[in-house]
Amino acid sequence: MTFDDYIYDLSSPGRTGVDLPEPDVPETPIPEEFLREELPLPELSLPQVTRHYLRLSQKNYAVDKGFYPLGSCTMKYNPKVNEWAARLPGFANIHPLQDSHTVQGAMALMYELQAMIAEIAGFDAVSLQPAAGAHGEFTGVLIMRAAQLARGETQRHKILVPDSAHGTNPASISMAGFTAVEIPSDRDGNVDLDALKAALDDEVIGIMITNPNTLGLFETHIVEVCRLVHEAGGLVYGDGANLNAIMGIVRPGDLGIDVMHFNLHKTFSTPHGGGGPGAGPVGVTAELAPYLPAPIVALNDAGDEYIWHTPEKSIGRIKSFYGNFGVLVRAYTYIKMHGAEGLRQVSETAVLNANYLQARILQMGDYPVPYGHRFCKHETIAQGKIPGAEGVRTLDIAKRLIDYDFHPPTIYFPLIVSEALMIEPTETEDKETLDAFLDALDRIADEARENPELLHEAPHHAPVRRLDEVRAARHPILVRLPDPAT
Amino acid sequence: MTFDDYIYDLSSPGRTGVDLPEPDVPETPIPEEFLREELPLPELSLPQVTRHYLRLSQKNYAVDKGFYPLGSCTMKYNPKVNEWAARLPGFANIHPLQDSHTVQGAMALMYELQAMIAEIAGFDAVSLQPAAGAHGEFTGVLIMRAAQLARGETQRHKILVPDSAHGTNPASISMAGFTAVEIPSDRDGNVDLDALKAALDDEVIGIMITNPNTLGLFETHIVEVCRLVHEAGGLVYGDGANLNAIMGIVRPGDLGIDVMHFNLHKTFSTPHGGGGPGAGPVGVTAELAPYLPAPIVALNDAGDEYIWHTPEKSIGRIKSFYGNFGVLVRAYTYIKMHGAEGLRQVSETAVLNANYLQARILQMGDYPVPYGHRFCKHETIAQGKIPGAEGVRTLDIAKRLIDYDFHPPTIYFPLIVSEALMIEPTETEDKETLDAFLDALDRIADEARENPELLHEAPHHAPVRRLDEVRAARHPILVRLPDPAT
Amino acid sequence: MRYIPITDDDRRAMMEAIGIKDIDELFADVPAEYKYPELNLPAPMTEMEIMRELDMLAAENANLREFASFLGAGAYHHFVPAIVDTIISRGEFYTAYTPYQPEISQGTLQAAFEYQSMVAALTGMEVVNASHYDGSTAVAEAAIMAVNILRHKRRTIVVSPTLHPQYRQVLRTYVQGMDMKVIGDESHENDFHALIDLCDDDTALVIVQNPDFLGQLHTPQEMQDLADAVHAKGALLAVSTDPIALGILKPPGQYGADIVTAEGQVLGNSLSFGGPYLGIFAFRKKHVRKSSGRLVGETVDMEGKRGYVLTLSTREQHIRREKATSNICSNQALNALAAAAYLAAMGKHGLRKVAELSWHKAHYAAQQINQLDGYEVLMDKPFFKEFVVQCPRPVAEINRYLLEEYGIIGGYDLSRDYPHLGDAMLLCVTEMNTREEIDDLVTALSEAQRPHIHLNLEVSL
Amino acid sequence: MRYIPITDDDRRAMMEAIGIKDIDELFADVPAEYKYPELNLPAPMTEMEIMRELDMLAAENANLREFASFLGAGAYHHFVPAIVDTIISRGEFYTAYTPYQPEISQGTLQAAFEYQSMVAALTGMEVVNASHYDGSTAVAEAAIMAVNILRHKRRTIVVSPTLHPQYRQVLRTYVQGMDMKVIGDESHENDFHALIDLCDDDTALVIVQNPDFLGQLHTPQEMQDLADAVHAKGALLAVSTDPIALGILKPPGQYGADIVTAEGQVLGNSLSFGGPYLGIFAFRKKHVRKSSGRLVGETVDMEGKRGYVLTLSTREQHIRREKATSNICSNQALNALAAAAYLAAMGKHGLRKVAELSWHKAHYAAQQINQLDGYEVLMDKPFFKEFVVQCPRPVAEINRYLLEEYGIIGGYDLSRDYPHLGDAMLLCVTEMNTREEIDDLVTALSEAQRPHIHLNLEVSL
Ligand SMILES: Cc1ncc(COP(=O)(O)O)c(C=O)c1O
Ligand SMILES: Cc1ncc(COP(=O)(O)O)c(C=O)c1O
Repeated sequence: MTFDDYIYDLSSPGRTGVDLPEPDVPETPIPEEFLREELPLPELSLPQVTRHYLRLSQKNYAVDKGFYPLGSCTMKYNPKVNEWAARLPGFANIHPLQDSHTVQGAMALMYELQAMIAEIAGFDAVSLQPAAGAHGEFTGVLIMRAAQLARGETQRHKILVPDSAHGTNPASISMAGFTAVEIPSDRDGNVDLDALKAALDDEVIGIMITNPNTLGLFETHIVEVCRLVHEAGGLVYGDGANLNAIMGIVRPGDLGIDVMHFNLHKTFSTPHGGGGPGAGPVGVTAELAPYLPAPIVALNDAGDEYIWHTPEKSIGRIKSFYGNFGVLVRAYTYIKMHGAEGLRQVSETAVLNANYLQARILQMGDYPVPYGHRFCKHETIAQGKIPGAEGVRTLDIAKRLIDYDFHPPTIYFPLIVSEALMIEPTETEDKETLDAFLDALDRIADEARENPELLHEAPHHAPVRRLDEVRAARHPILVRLPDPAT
Repeated sequence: MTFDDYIYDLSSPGRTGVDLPEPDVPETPIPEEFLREELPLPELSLPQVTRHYLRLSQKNYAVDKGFYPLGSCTMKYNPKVNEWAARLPGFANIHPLQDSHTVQGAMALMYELQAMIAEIAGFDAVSLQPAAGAHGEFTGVLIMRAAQLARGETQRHKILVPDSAHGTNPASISMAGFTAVEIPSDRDGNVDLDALKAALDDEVIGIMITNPNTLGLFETHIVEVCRLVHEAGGLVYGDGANLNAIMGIVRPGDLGIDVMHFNLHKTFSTPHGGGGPGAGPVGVTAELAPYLPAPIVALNDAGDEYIWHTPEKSIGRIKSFYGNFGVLVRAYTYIKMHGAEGLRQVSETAVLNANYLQARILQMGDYPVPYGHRFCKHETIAQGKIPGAEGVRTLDIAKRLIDYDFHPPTIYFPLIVSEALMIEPTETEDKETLDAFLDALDRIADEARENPELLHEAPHHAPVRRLDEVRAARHPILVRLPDPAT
Repeated sequence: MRYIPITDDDRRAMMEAIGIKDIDELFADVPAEYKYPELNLPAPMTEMEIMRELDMLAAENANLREFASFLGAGAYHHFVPAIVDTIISRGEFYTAYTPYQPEISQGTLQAAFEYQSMVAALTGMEVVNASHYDGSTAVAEAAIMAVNILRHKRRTIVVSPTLHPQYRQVLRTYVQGMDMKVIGDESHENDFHALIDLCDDDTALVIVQNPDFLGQLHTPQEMQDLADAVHAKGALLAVSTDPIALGILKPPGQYGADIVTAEGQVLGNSLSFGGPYLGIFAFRKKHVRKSSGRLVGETVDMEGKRGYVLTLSTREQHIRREKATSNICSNQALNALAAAAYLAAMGKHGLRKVAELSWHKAHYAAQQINQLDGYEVLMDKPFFKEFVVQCPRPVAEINRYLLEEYGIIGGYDLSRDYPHLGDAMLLCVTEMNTREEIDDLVTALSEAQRPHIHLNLEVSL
Repeated sequence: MRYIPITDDDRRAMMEAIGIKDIDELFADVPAEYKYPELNLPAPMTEMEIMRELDMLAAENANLREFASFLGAGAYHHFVPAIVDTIISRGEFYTAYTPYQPEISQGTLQAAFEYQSMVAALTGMEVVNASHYDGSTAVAEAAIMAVNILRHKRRTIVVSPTLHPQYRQVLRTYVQGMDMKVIGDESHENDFHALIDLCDDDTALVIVQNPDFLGQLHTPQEMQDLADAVHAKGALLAVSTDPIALGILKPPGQYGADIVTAEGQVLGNSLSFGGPYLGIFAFRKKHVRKSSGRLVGETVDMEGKRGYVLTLSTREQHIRREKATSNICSNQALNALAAAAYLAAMGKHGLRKVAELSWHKAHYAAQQINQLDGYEVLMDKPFFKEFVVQCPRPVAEINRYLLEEYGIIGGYDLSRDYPHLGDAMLLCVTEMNTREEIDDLVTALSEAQRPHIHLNLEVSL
């Protein structure tokens, strides 16, 4: 089919998709020396462009298409009113450097969003600038260090991270110039308190902790953890990726967390976009507020105008302008539509759905649930170790789920659970869907025992069959341009 | 898969997609006697609704997906800027009964569109009110009759229609209360002049003629036809469905046509919407202008304000308000983007594409082209009579084209060509696509000879296999509601 | 250029394949004296330029996202959730044609079938077609269908004076060439009893509206009595209704209607200055073969899998030509899809809520206005979301005041269609009107009645 | 409620399956003293209500569809054809996650691969990653990458003073915890020669911008000379550029850049008050294993059919954790898709035209302004679409006049970042500015210089 072609293969010399007007001003010659000879972009018609992307899009799975229980990613429904909101000309077509008098509506929205996030999570101040969760982590780590440097504690350089942590946590620590020190988890999936105590010394900047953690479990000793870290002069960073489990249930700030990022693209329903854009605002205690990246939105003294404010000891600017505003508009819309009661219902339902899956998987008996003795929060972890089907791996199970028209769960993460299947249903799924997914797991377990080849060769019903990832990495083809001769 | 379900099967008691606010006014009780007991609508969540329609949509073929050479339908590309335009709040959110002072922008657009359509086709006045082509035909027929009645010619009641005409032509005549009289076509696909002369008498209101006609051919004797009809006291109705072939080439009004409708959803790129909405404005000569349906947009005497105007002898109102305004906005956008030169290029290319297909099909030799001795205009007619594959019918060929990822042409129309395949490529297709389509035709001819079963059972690669239409008509199931008990 | 992908090289190659040297050869059959007219059209604009122009044209209109409005009279400002536009904006839906090839049109077909079913549920009828142009042409086609059902032996249509005035005009336009009569609306006093009295051997159909054009409601009992009387006279009954009202009110299918029509714009379609809208058309199953319009039916494919097809097409123009039940071809399919998406998204609870909110707000507004000096709300019958207010001065003047001083778009001026009501306006209140807007309206009306108020003729937007 | 489909019956059944009587049991591990805080949030709003509120909030901003603007300085008002939003609005694209399961993510993956290829073509580089957060973080990550490439043996970054001031701030924020130095922009007089002189054994990377922040262009020869000199010192060269300019200008890949970064917003992304934007990041193939960010590679499936996968992930945090080349995870995938759709739709001819129009219009504006009394355009170097105007009075005052009297959003006030330029503004002109707007600007500027003009502090929108 012509339509499945690579974009350059559709090109033909002389075609244009979009015409532009002729200059309405006298022309000024462009000095020869600056000019490029070739501009090897494709030449397509708009009908071609339209069909190309429509056909590509149909090769994607998406939340708008079906169940996407990707653990740690909170693939909830993305409300369409969010999209409408972000495209309002008064939001989409304003320049970040306009005089603040001309953008008071946008600044009001940001101001209120700062306040709402602070309230939901129990912090005193919020910066909306970070562009994603990892960016928020990095920001938070810089804030922690800046605060300690201000106290003169130059010797601190280590940050503790539970072994269940998301990869961005240690990576953010390194990127900020510090040393990540891994802390093991105990049998119940909590941070091992003894190991923590042993690791705490005056070189420790603090801990980065995810709660509920990436095992889907509430850190039972979270208050104790915070207390211990604080006693050692450290600070507690909370990875807020899992906030969807605890809104209206408990506020991380109340538990002793000092600084935390929020993934608006998880908890607050902004779309993931195939890998972004997200937004990773950071909330902090009053003590850390002066270190937030600049600028944030403040009210002037008279209380009648929004202004840009640089916190006194700001770590600086973490990206240009003010953050992913279009994403902020969507999150604002979502939070305002929910209110306190609605957000609590979100979390309660997300946790109910996850525990329902966990309970039924336990009953099924085909997939070990390593922490099945505890209630989980927003996600549960099973293992792709089907009794009687030893040759079958989690990867096979995941690929086979595709044939049942589901997106597979997150696999092989967290690293401390072997053959992990990390399942996060979110609150926007209905029971019929959860039941159908459980059915599929059940049938796949039978298939694994009876016909393992079926799984090894899965998916059978997808736009392509299993892809050769090794080849891609060994001989990377990262760009394909037409031969300049042609 | 749960998602392919029928909408009521997704319903579960207590679900709501959209919440509404509580009343902000004191409530007024609704008298018991008015209240319905049951409201058997489905109860769904928004995620369900989203997925249901996304999945349904993916089962459609569409111009945005690929080649859709449906003869007589002008399935050209639907520009996305049209969609943007129609959704501007100043167009989408205005009420038709607002004071005309508050909708001058919308009226200006309509005024200019009336003028542009008149100019393109050579008429003196245009009404934008009819909602589709057939609606325009009906309007036109009423206008013709009204004009003759005004002349006192009460005896006229017959309208001539070439046998190649679209079904709406005779249907519109009957619906208006008149008698359709069929005129045969000659060997060259033109109206048979002798038959026409024989049929013309003082009972004839006029003729409805399509030019280029539905054989894709320009009526060679069109000027003569108009003259003959006029001489007999009749009027000439032009079916403008095929205007895409002649913009900037010739103006129907110049040829002697008195009244004509335009399918904005064909020629002027407004989307077909899966069967509507369209728009079928009607253009008329100065003589017929007083009969146009009311209201039309006029300039006031001072020339500074748009007003609603009722033509003096108007046949009346043909639908509520002013026509399918949202469709008019799209057509306006398209025409303004093309101008005189652009429209001519559209027609020249549409005709070039059709003749290219015709020439190549003739060369191929597998599909007879009954009027292949003439150049066609925007479309060409082949026949599904593959030499050496007598058991294969046009329907089989059409269904097999689906397997090649093309939408089939119009089939079994016009009625005067047996086993017709009516192919209209339009100007928005590229040569690569035309060539791929020709290839498919070629391969299908081979398949038809070698493996006719393959065609009889086609399509093989579609969301469903060939459907039982007889069963649907014999035992019609037109509605399916859940059992009231459940 | 624009949307044309044929390059110069392509053109050359294609001309060669055709065997021509010049495109003009393809147009040899066009009379030379008329060929290549100079079209006097504005110079072509690029997408960038047209967007700017359209932005400006659109900004010249007072739109209802910026202005409070109390206009109804056949086109209504109801809430449209964002999901509706998301759905109808899918290229697969809006750039498809009529689903003549069912195997690759199951999206359109199933959605249409679901539309038929949901609207059947809403109206209480057995069959619903997949759309007419709008509420007015649905009424006109109902008249033609009734005459067909009664084998052309009865040719008079009796219409209520409270059927939408434009619908009555359209009906008369439609039947002007046929040997048919339209009576009943000569006098504004023609109530149901008078209409029944008008019925005779020639009466094919009685058409009433409920809630009627003036917003008033007839009780289900009155409606049933009407239906019984009409049927006793050998005629059929068509009811034009408001689909939103059916969120709470007993549907016409439950009180004897043979045909139910409605303006479906209210179900998820934007106001869009009067179109495209949606003609809803429902009827009893026994009349299906005489019915106009497209029908989608359920069937199975070769492998027994459920699927949907256009069916009973032998009634339609493309098969039956001059004997077809109607000439309709393109209809309002995408608007019907919007309605289906709307009904699916709102569901049972949402639609009920919309109806209740409209009811409560309209009644609150009516009560407040009725207390104003100089204004009187006509309340001899219950009403739904619209009601008539008799005013102390011409409605045009009052509306001008509302717009200029309060940015409020007032009600529909009834003086032309219903002169017997004097200076009267038809006000419409829906869930989209906040209490604040209503209170502003009341204040504005009370001010507008004072004759000393100066009125500017110019409206500045 | 809202987007939650679990009904009361479902909830009961599920609780039973779990074996709990109350949802609270699921939260038994949450410290009781902190449980169920009263959140002081605004009352929930329905979709209908929030749409109204958002409409009002948005209307409080002066948007560029209504106001002419000459603001640039890192965010640009370029034309976005409607097709771009059509594409990125497809649910299959925007509601997908990172394509971890390639078999059902070929849409995202192929589109990203095509983005990589088209941006490689545009920049003249060999590899492009599938996005950073924006132009500023791309610069910061370039610095980190250079240090990694040079195995941490060199730790000084030399930056030009005409690199975007915010980018320099972000760079400093990023490296504050590392043992790294950022120098070069202390003096506004540090031209290329000065920067080269600053390079020593510790210099890892030199970062310059071209066209630079003040709009000025360095010739390909100057750039090549710089590259050669930098390389001779054992350091790498990063160039931050404007993708639109590359529609006509020789790309950095052709004059020796090792890393090319850019703000990709200009490629089909709306201004959106500063984000989400697109960090473009391109580099030489030999550095690929030290590079940050996501990469899509071509491969084949089991049946030999071409397909695309995320590749070289061993550089990334989810595999390599603390040893990763960057912490980036979510990036700006959808903005990259918009850029790809934009490049595909504009194509070779369209992008060139956009660049030419910007050039011609900017130069026309500069010439007109330069003729005004009191204003002087700095033109010591050629410029692309931005240029510096020295003004007769503070820029803030002039801008206020432009806005109030002409509805024009003026240029960027340089007085804070480049005080040595005095009262200077950076004006930006693109294809979106009509000649009429430019002429209005010129008129307005000429009026604004007259000191007697009264200035209101309040802006009314
Ligand atoms: C637990 C956790 N932390 C951090 C992140 C990083 O967030 P982002 O992708 O927004 O950078 C993720 C994302 O998957 C996560 O799941
Ligand atoms: C030749 C011709 N005439 C009339 C019509 C009817 O137009 P519409 O579908 O807009 O009513 C068509 C539509 O296919 C047509 O092809």
